[in-house]
Amino acid sequence: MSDWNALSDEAFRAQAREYFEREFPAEYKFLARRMRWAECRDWYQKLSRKGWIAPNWPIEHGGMGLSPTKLLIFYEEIEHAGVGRMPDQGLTMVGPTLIHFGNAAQRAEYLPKIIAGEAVWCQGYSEPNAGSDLASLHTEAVLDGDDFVINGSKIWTSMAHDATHIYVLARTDKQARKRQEGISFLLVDMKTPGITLRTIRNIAGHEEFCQVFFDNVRTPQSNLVGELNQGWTIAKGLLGFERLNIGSPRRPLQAMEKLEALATARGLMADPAFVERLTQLKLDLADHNSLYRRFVDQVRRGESLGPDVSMLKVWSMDTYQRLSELVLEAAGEYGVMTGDVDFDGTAIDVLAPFYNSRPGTIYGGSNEIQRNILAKYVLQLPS
Amino acid sequence: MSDWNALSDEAFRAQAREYFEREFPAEYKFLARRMRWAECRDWYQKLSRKGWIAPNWPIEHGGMGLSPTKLLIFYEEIEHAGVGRMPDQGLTMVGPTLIHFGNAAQRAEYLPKIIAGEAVWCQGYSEPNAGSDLASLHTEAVLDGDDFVINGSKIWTSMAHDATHIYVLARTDKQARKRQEGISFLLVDMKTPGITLRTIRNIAGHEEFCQVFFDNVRTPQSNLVGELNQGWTIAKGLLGFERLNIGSPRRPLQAMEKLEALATARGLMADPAFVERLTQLKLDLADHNSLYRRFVDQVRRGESLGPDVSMLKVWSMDTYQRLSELVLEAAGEYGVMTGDVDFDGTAIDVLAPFYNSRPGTIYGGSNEIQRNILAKYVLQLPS
Amino acid sequence: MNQPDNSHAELLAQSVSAYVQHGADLPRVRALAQTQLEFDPKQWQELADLGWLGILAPESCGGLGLGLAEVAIVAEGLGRALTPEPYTPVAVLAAAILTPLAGATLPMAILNDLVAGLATPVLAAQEQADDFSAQLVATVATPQTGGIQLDGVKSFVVGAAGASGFLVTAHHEQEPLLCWVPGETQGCHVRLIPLADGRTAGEVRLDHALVSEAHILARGARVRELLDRALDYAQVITAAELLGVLKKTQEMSLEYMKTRIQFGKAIGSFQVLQHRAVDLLIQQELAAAVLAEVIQEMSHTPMSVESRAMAASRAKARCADAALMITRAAIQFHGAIGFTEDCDVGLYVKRAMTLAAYLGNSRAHRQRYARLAAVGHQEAA
Amino acid sequence: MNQPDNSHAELLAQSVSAYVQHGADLPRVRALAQTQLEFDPKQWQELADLGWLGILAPESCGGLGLGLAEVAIVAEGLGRALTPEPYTPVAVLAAAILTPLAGATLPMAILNDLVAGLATPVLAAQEQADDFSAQLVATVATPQTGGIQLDGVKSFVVGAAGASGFLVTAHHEQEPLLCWVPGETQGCHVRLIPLADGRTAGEVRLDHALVSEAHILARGARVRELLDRALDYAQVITAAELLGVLKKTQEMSLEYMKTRIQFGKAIGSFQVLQHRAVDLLIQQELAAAVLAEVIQEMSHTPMSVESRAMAASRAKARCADAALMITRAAIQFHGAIGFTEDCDVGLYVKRAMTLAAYLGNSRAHRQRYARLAAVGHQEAA
Repeated sequence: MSDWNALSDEAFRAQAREYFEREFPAEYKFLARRMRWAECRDWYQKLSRKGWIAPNWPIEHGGMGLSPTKLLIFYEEIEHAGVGRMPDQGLTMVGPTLIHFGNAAQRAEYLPKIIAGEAVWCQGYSEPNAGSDLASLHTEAVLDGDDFVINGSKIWTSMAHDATHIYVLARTDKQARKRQEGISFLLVDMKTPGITLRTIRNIAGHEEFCQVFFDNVRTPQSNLVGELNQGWTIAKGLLGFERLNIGSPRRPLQAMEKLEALATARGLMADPAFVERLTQLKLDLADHNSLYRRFVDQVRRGESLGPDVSMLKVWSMDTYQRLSELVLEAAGEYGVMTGDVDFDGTAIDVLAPFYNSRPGTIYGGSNEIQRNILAKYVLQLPS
Repeated sequence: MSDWNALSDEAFRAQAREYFEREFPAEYKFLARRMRWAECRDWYQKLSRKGWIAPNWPIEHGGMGLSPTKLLIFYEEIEHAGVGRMPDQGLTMVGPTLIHFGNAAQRAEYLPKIIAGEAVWCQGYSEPNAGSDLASLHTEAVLDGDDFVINGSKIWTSMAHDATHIYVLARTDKQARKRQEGISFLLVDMKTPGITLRTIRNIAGHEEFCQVFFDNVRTPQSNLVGELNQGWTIAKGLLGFERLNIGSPRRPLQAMEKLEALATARGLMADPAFVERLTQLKLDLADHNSLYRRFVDQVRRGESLGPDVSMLKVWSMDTYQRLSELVLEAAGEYGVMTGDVDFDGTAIDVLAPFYNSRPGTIYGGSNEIQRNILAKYVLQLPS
Repeated sequence: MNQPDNSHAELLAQSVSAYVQHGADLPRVRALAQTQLEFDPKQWQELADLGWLGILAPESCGGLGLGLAEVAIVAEGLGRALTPEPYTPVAVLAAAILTPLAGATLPMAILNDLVAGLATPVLAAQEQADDFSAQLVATVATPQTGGIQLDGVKSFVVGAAGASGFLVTAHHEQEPLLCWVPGETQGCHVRLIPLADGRTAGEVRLDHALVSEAHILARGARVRELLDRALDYAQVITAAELLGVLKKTQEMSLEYMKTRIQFGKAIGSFQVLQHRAVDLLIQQELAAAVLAEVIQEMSHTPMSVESRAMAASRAKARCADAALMITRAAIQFHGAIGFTEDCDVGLYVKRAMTLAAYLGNSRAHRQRYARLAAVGHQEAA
Repeated sequence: MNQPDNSHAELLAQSVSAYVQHGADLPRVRALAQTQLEFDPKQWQELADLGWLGILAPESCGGLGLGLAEVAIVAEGLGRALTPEPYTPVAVLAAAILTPLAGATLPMAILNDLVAGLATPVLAAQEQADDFSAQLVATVATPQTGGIQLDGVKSFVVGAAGASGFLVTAHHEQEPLLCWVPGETQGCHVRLIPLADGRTAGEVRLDHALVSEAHILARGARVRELLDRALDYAQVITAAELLGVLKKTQEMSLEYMKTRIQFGKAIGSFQVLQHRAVDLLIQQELAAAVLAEVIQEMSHTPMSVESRAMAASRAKARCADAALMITRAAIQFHGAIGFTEDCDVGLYVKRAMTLAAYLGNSRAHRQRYARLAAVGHQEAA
């Protein structure tokens, strides 16, 4: 394992660029949808073997331990090369959670499997009709011998049809005084009997989400993360990681790559009115990077994330949407053609950023909810 | 009195342009602040003699009875010639109110004086600390013999220091069940003993507002408009006129005139990025005209204005502010110089639209309040 | 153009309302990606039977000889109903080109068939992206024994999937021509490109396509005049379709906001969502006001070519922007459900997008408006 | 530039905080329109005594020889305090020009006096509006008996009201010169133009202004280098001042929102106002993050002239936009009271405006950024 942080930024960028461009399978470059596990397993494991699968994890757990600046370079090069989005819940959510809240046995069991690509995780949070009101959950888990027995259903579970494991928030004390109390955080193997799936097509026609049904699903007590009935604390900690992840500049960067390619292909870089708007967005993204580095630095120093991390998510997803809308506008009549459109030899799926950027203001707590959180906990405005 | 509506639009525009450009005193053209009565009395009375002082009033009361299209042309030419804003509460508020809610004696007494410029009105609505919560008013009027005796104070009264009369909302029944009940609408001569004034300088340093104090001020019962304790109904009707007035394209037009003059003087019309933004605002204004005509037509057909007129005010003042902000941006380093700035022979006060456009989103019920009204009464959203 | 006849307008509004209520188009639209049935002959015949295809066409061709106001009522309804058939391309754009030519035999015959639902002529004039005025004509017309040979490629031909033939622009030496090219003409190849809303745009390739001399419908400066007028009409009526789309979407959002409960309250009680809905209401009302005024102006006021184009651009730009804003916001209002294929909102989002791009997006229309305004400004100065 | 010394930074932060708390500048600023005392020698001496004028200047001139990070701490505080004195023009812009020249006698003497508060040199380079890089130099330097004669007009000289003299750019034949022109030089006329915040910008007219040969501080390409670096510094430090202005204003708004009651509730409980305040918070945090990063880069990373300019533009553009947004919103949050002269908000609005325009507004900086990015792009390709 190298100390990537010791390299100069330029050298690190050059290595990453060269590697991604050479090694990432051409047929999946700039894919309009998220990659299916079958499509990306090889790539995942190749990255894993190179030691590059977990850029944000500490080195002792198999990560790269990158500094904020290096991490941003890494992301920029991933997007520059058009590397597709893999099922990444294990890397962005479960891993950091187990590192912070799990016990030694859980870390030993699960972290290496995530690094190796042997376990693919999905998130069992939202429930039908609950929307952003996460604490209203009804799925329940009852201790029966050494197992929890789970009943209920989760929805909007991204890529559950490719997952080997799911982490679930379930109600373990129905008598709790407040809705946030009496919830526990459980790990579940997707092969457990009693789990069934229904896939849900998204607006772009892709099977991205699932509803996951739990019918007397048993998971051993050892899969309880943290204390019984204290799951909300973990979920909140996890939300910090989620917001940092959704708040990273990766997705806007992806759209910016497309926008610049499109603008170049359509000769828009000679149009001052377009360049003005592009520049505003470029600065929005550059400044987003600066703010992101601040939060990544905080995590890297071992500090926990406060409610202020919500601002990253709000800005990231708003910027992403604004970028995707300018892509469509810049594409003009091409902006309504589905699939790859050929612009003098450059193939661009102009609709993909538009569709892909829509859910970001909804999931992980809608941007409205994030603003409520910021108003209450950061600005301390009265309710 | 001519039937101006019988003229072609072009002929009417030509007449108005020629007249305003020739007759309006050059020293007051494009004045940065509202005109004081001493400055505009002659002009007011000249317009009155020509029959042009009340473009929106019915002909039978001394108005021009203009069609919506003609009215817009009239306003456009006023702004094109840089005619200053006179104390206009009599024309825009009191007149229409008395026509709708006043009795014959009140109409006979007050309307001709407004037309002749013998009475200058101001508005006694807001009270200290009440803000947009108009119904919270504390000023009270008690019937004593044939007079109401008024005690209390009104604030943010524009140009009260030039007014000969004030219309006042006062509480006449303190036992009323709801805050909106027990309020009456009274007319008061400003020379009445017991009235004192304090002027308030605005952000631009101009004496625009006043606080008006009432200390046992007597006004005859005949100055009660409408029924006793029913003033809220009149106030609401009046708010419709106010919103139509503030919602007219006059003020944004004023800023657009400056913006175009500035852009021409600074060579910005050759900058496609600027032209793109200018065009968006031009269309925002043109489309505003279309919407405004719809409401003016409604008034002209004798229909009363519903809560939907609030949308005109919101759009008008938002557009005005956006225009004023582009003026500053387009002025660059000149955009922070006070007073008239010379742009190769064209003198433009670039800061004036900025300052003048600020209160429009606050007074007459802030834009936030207008949106609340629209949500509740037009969209019928739950509260 | 006739004076507006309120009885016509009322009758039309009633039949349109009945059609929309019936709601038969939505399931068809949802299935488009599978069925490719954007042009359903049965459905088209229904439109013909309702008399809607002939609103602009003269009575001599079986039409109603009415104007933009009436055709806009239908278009707004079809926007609401999300009807995928090419109403505007055929019954407005093609009909408006053919109507002034209806004195001649062939145009009259095509119009007759158009009104009856038997012919679906579609304009194939544009050759380059975003050249929605179809100024650029590289397509060549060469006189040959037996007629005129056409060579060139026409793009962004919306409605091509159901077209019985094409109104094609071409040049012979310096002279512009407008020709009728039946779909079955040898050398006329249509490639369909799928669009976001499940419909298609055609690329019409003319490869030594030979039509008889009699198929030349117009030539010279007349071609430009016909095109300009018809394109302005089609832009305005597309704006009307967009108005239907956006009004219906806003209704769906408001309905959802009143019934969807979160944190124990209807989400429509949250002030932030209320104000957003209000800002969209203002956009809706601006769009409606502009469209009504532009139709009024174009129907009753003598207008220069430039003023007419500016008016059309104003309507298209506002209605397109309002529709995009309202449909995108509808996804957010609906939350996760709004992002699923099952939710109707997505269908409206996509239709708004294709209509907004059709015949020039709002940016292109603002640019045209600015260009024409600058010319007007110089002339006035 | 030295490594950042946290002890220095902490001490500075403490003294700045004490200065801001004292709050003596606000009444002065409010009275500016009457007093015209934007440069109060007593106040200036206090800044000198605090050591703040000499942060950038070398120790050999009595300065601290520190960097942007430390000077930004002071500037942010002065932004908060609304201090009208020309701190950035003198202690950053002029000091950054003079520091690399401090080996020579005259610059060292001026710097010495600057640090002590005895001299207030101000750059007079710009000749045309919005040419904030001062590229254009029509001012002519002509050798004469007894020295160099300068003729030309310099505009937008912020700080001219209190200037003891000017750092003037001029051309002799093709060669650029940088000259020291003491304020009392015959033929040096200053006209003050009032700005929105009660301060002034000077127009410096040089009419046969004669200075000795020894007053030529630099010549040739060195002049451009000195100017570019110092202007970038001054832009970044103006951004820091803006950050102080915007943070203080946001605090005032939040405080008001928590205490002002309407309809029986604190207005800060209304969701629409909460979300607006949050969006402004995000702008504030973006501004702070960008500024911190840019200062870090400019202090510790070897940068090309282009990268340095891009970094400076990024900081200035974001801080200016954030400050304008936050101060304008503050008027709305405060309601009618926010629109009165009596309310402090207006003072912050106006200072934000003048600082945002000083050395290029955000639009100008975005344009410079785009221009330099395009050049970088081409070189990389």
